[in-house]
Amino acid sequence: MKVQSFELKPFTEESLRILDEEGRQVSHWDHGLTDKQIVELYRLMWVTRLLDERTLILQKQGKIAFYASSAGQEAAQVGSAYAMEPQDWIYPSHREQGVFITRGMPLEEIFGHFMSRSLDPARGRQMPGHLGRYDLHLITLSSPVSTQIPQAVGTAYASKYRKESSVTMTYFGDGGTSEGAFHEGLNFAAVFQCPVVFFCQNNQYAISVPLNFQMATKTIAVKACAYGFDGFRVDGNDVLAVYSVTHYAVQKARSGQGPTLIEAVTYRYAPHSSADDDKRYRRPEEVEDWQKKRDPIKRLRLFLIRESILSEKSDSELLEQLKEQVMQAYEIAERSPHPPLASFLEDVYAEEPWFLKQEKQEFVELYQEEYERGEK
Amino acid sequence: MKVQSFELKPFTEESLRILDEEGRQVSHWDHGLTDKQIVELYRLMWVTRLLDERTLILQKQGKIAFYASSAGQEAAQVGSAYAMEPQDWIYPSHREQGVFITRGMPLEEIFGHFMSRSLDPARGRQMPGHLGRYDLHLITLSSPVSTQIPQAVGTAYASKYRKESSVTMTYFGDGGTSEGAFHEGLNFAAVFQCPVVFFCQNNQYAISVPLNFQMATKTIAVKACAYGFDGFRVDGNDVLAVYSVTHYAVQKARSGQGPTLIEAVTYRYAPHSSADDDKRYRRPEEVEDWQKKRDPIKRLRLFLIRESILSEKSDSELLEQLKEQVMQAYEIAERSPHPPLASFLEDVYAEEPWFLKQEKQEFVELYQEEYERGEK
Amino acid sequence: MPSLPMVRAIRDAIRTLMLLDERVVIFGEDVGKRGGVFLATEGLQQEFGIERCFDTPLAENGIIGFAIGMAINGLRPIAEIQFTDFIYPGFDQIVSELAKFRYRSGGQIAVPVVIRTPWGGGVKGGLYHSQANESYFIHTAGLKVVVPSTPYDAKGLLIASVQDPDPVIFFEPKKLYFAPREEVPEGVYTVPLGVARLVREGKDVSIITYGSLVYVASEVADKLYPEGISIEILDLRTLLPFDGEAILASARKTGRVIALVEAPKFCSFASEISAFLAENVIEYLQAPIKRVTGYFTPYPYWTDAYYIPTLKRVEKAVREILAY
Amino acid sequence: MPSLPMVRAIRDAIRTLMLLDERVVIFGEDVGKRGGVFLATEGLQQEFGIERCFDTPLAENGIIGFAIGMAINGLRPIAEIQFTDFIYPGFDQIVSELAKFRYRSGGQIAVPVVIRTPWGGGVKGGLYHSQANESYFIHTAGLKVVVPSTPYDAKGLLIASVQDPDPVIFFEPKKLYFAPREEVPEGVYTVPLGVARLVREGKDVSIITYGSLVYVASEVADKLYPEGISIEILDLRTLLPFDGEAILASARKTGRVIALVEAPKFCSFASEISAFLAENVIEYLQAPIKRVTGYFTPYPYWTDAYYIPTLKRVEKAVREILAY
Ligand SMILES: Cc1ncc(C[n+]2csc(CCOP(=O)(O)OP(=O)(O)O)c2C)c(N)n1
Ligand SMILES: Cc1ncc(C[n+]2csc(CCOP(=O)(O)OP(=O)(O)O)c2C)c(N)n1
Ligand SMILES: [Mg+2]
Ligand SMILES: [Mg+2]
Repeated sequence: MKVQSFELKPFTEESLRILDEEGRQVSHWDHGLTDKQIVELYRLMWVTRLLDERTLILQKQGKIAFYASSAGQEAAQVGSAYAMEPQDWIYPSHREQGVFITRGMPLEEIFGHFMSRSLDPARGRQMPGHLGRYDLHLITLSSPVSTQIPQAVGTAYASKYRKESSVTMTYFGDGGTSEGAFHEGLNFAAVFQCPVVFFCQNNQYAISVPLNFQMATKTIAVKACAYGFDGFRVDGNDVLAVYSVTHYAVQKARSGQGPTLIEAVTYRYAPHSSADDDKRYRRPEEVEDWQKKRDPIKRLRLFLIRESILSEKSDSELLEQLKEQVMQAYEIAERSPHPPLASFLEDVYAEEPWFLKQEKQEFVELYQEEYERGEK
Repeated sequence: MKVQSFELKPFTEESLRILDEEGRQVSHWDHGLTDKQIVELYRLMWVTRLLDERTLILQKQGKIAFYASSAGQEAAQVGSAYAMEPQDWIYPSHREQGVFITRGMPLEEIFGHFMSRSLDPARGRQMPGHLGRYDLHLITLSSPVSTQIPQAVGTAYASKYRKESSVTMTYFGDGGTSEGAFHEGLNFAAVFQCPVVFFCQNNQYAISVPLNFQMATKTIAVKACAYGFDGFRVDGNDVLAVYSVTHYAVQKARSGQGPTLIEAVTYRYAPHSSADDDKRYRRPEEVEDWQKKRDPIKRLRLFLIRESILSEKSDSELLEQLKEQVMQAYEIAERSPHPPLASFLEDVYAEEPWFLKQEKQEFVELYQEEYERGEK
Repeated sequence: MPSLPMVRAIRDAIRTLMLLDERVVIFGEDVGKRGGVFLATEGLQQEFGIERCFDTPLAENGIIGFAIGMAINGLRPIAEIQFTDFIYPGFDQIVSELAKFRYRSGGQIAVPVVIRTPWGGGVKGGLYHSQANESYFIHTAGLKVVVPSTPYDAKGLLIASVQDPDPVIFFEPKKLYFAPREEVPEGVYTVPLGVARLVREGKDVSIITYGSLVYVASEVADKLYPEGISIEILDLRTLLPFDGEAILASARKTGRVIALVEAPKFCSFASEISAFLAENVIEYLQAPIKRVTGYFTPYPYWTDAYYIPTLKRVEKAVREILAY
Repeated sequence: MPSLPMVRAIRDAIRTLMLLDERVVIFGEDVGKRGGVFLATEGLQQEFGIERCFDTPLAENGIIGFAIGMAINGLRPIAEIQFTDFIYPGFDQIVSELAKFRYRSGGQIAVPVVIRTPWGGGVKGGLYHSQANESYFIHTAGLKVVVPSTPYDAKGLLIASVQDPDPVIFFEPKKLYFAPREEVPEGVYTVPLGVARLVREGKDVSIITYGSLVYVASEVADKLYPEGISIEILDLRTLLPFDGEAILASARKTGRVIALVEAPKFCSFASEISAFLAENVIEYLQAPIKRVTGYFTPYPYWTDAYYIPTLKRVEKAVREILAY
């Protein structure tokens, strides 16, 4: 796909799409993906879905204490993350399993994180879902919504400052657009013309709050107007469209043409998190409707089969293989130890100051037994 | 002026105007003002200017420690404030002398405030310029930029909640639009359809920072796009245009049709405040240009004389009279005492808690002498 | 009298206030249809209408600023912040505005806003669903700060807070939301702000605390009682203005004090209690004033159970100051 | 060696750092062309270019978040907040992000950001240009907090802060910006973080303080010296991590301590000093630990001169604890 030849209209109310719900190609943009790459997108979406399904089971079994599901949003996550190069920086939000998987974070680390094992790069410090791998340019997220947005802009500025070509992408939800940090971040990006892409997964709800109680605009993309750059609305369940629009925005940023806002219209199937009860605010039929009629994986599958890129048989083989892979990763994580107990007293500073040394010493003395258990 | 018959176009790059720089009427909107009212606008602008001139002198004499001048912005301030009813609520920003004067705050109180006299309704607590009179629905401002914006929306919500017809107006500068609070406030107003008007005086600078380092949009008005309501750009040095647009927005809010953003394009003549040195960031010629060619008072004066609404003679009589009035107000303030010294230990809570009683007692014991002096 | 857990007592307080006074409104993220993530406002939107109980956009500066503006225009807003860990985007509105309006206006403008927010650890919430950040607010002149530890107190203190003319930050120890239960009278009653509750009389050691640690202190007292160690426990309930007299009286009596809080130590309210005693009754003190606090780290997820003071740590502190 | 006031020493530190290290950039409101409202960055945009010294939009959350993102991507950003009173819109970025990145990433991600900001009272700045709000940051694990009191220290501490691997909140006592002057070496040198400065040895009373109150303490010491009252003064310089050993040593020596700060009392750093002593060296104390602090009000405008501790108040405190 060449940036120049690609004609996208910003600020439309309709979502850009390549595939319709039945996986039929309805527009002819040159996304530039090979069949192999499209199958790879399909695989990544399935891995994300299967990880999600396994995690929800583990959560119900009490093996994972908390989980925010990404089911339904795979196309938005995988399609966008796939449009980046390894050197590009990613600031994810709180349900971006598909982004971590696409960028190459090993599944056993993800499970290790969910279960606070030593495999967790963050040493069990955070609630499940708060992943990060600095060496993969995946910035460890926090819970507060939208704080990552101005940070992503600063990271993009630093790349530009050093005249590197890397681009920064930051993820957030529809809810995240209401925070002041969203506004400040987008405005900074515009003023400093930073190579950054703002990727909003509009899944219709901020926990229980539907869009019309969050904002009075018809789209989220239109908000880019307030900063002087383009906003695009894309069907977030069409992985080819998501990839194409994101790739365009990434290349635009890379070539020095500044920031873009992307709104990917999608839906989450599960409650907000394992602590939520979505029946209190949405009808099960609404959820079913999205699951049955607009599922992103099903849609790509229909396309792949119709276009004979994938056979029914190799599809089911693939699925079996992926299930096995996910299960194995889980088992590796399960068998691995927790971090040392007293390690929660580390990493506050680069070097432990006197008071943390004291606190750690007191802790170790008092909890020596547990500590030793933890060491094993 | 009837709201319905008034046709305004939102989101234009050009500023709406009625009078050009020479005071010639260039558009024929029915602003509905009588000649007497137009003269009243003229008078209020002059009072604001004269108060400002006097205060700058006092500041240089060391009688006032700090001052943020409103010179150059009188049309924006007076024209907008004049479009409100007494029951309407006003959340001013930090250089709104014209707003306070238009709403009817006595000049001696304003001077009393500048000099921390007992005439100051805020008892000398704040730096000059941080005025307020709750009974006049003028909400005492603070220094932090844009905090008043979501507050104004809450006040508007309360009016709507009680089914009262009052409208709330909040003032801020171009700089204030960069804060997250601006975004959050405007979005709340849109979601709850509050009767509120957002009045931005775009005077081209946030202290030293020019517009193009603050934002990448061509106008400020366009930012209303991001919230789903209209934004108007008006020549802020044309008091008739400012009045008209504001009156439209106020009536629109009053009739339940929600919020509006107004950008009044204007200029401040003086440095940001008495602590600033504007030669570090703008050319004196730029300032002169605005002063000579686009002064809001001169413009209305030319109009009044040309239209024979005011004679040269009554104009100079008016001016003399206003000078006298300003001087008298200053003298009243000058002669009035400071608040009691220890009163700075009051009004933290409705009732003094034990620790403030203790602190006050200790203070009084230690500073009895001064205290008694202060009491006089 | 119904037996309720704290979160239901809080809901009952809000409902009672709304029945009583049209000026009372409640709002925040997920407060409306969902009834709040902990169900503290369950059913209130249905009962009182969407104008009085509603969802807001996800924006804490907006929520608190909005509440301030309402209070200035005659309402009695209760703003819910979903977790106190998410109060910081609204910190400016609290510190610069809410706390200072009365003062800066020379007493003209009162801002009777109540900010309710789930607070404290012990629920495996990690860094951002566990904080005990009361110190930031206690350091802020113009605010009142409340932390109940029982359902009865929660209702009575919340009613008192909403009826108070000053802004109140009302911290709800979420660890206590669903247990224990307690009989809570129906209708209106208040527990006055600024008055501590003597949980247990004792003569050897005073433990001064609040929130869920009241129960840890009680466990320690129970455990050590058979050894003849008599522990006095003071539940402060209001942290600003705190009940200075009650603190001093207890310290004078026992001469040995532990200030017990969930927060990290430096500049915590444990430091305040200690400094207050060292300034006023040092002559009565027979041992160092011990602070037992959270560690000076962010709040960890996996080791949640070890972060806030445990029975073991408090017991050790008691023994140390007794052995002093 | 040039004799400089503090604000020029700070400018010199920034310039020295920028000459030394391409990764150092500085930005904030009015920092570029204007050179900062106090001229701490005067001429730096001309010298180093607009990419390294620049104005930002008026948005503190944005400024601090932006700085964090830069540090994560290898720069050494210095963010100026125009007055510490305006830091609150960015408080979330500081407390939730800056302070917690290293911890929450398991040590993967360092965020060496320095936030410089004019701090403290005594310049008739009223509620919002006078605050001494260090306590909010000292209570926040993961941050370092610095307050210099001399031009020499300001430069050395600022260089140490920018070279430190952890985030530092660097408070600049604006009352001291233009006087006194002091000889400040050219080029690079550091004053280590975490080490107090013994301003004056004494044996009767210790005054533990920082910022502009170091000078008030010195005046009191001078005034009482002829009466044979010997006052020791400790300038903490770094408040987090503070120099615990130095504080304890002084208290052990004199047995009489005054903790002197500009901030309102409750949960202030004066409370921390006092509690730290009451916990560790109570057996050495011969008198109550006095806190002399700002009043528990917002900072008033007209009575500016009375708000932060005066010579008179400190003198009174010294006499009281000596008479104890
Ligand atoms: C500052 C802040 N306020 C509140 C919360 C609690 N919270 C967590 S996720 C969430 C909703 C987020 O909605 P959205 O941005 O649409 O993302 P989604 O969960 O739908 O993916 C809320 C309110 C938070 N994490 N941070
Ligand atoms: C939150 C905050 N940050 C910084 C400041 C310092 N400050 C005072 S006024 C000002 C510029 C405001 O510019 P603008 O909004 O355009 O209003 P103007 O002064 O031009 O009328 C700044 C940066 C402040 N008052 N509040
Ligand atoms: Mg959402
Ligand atoms: Mg301006």
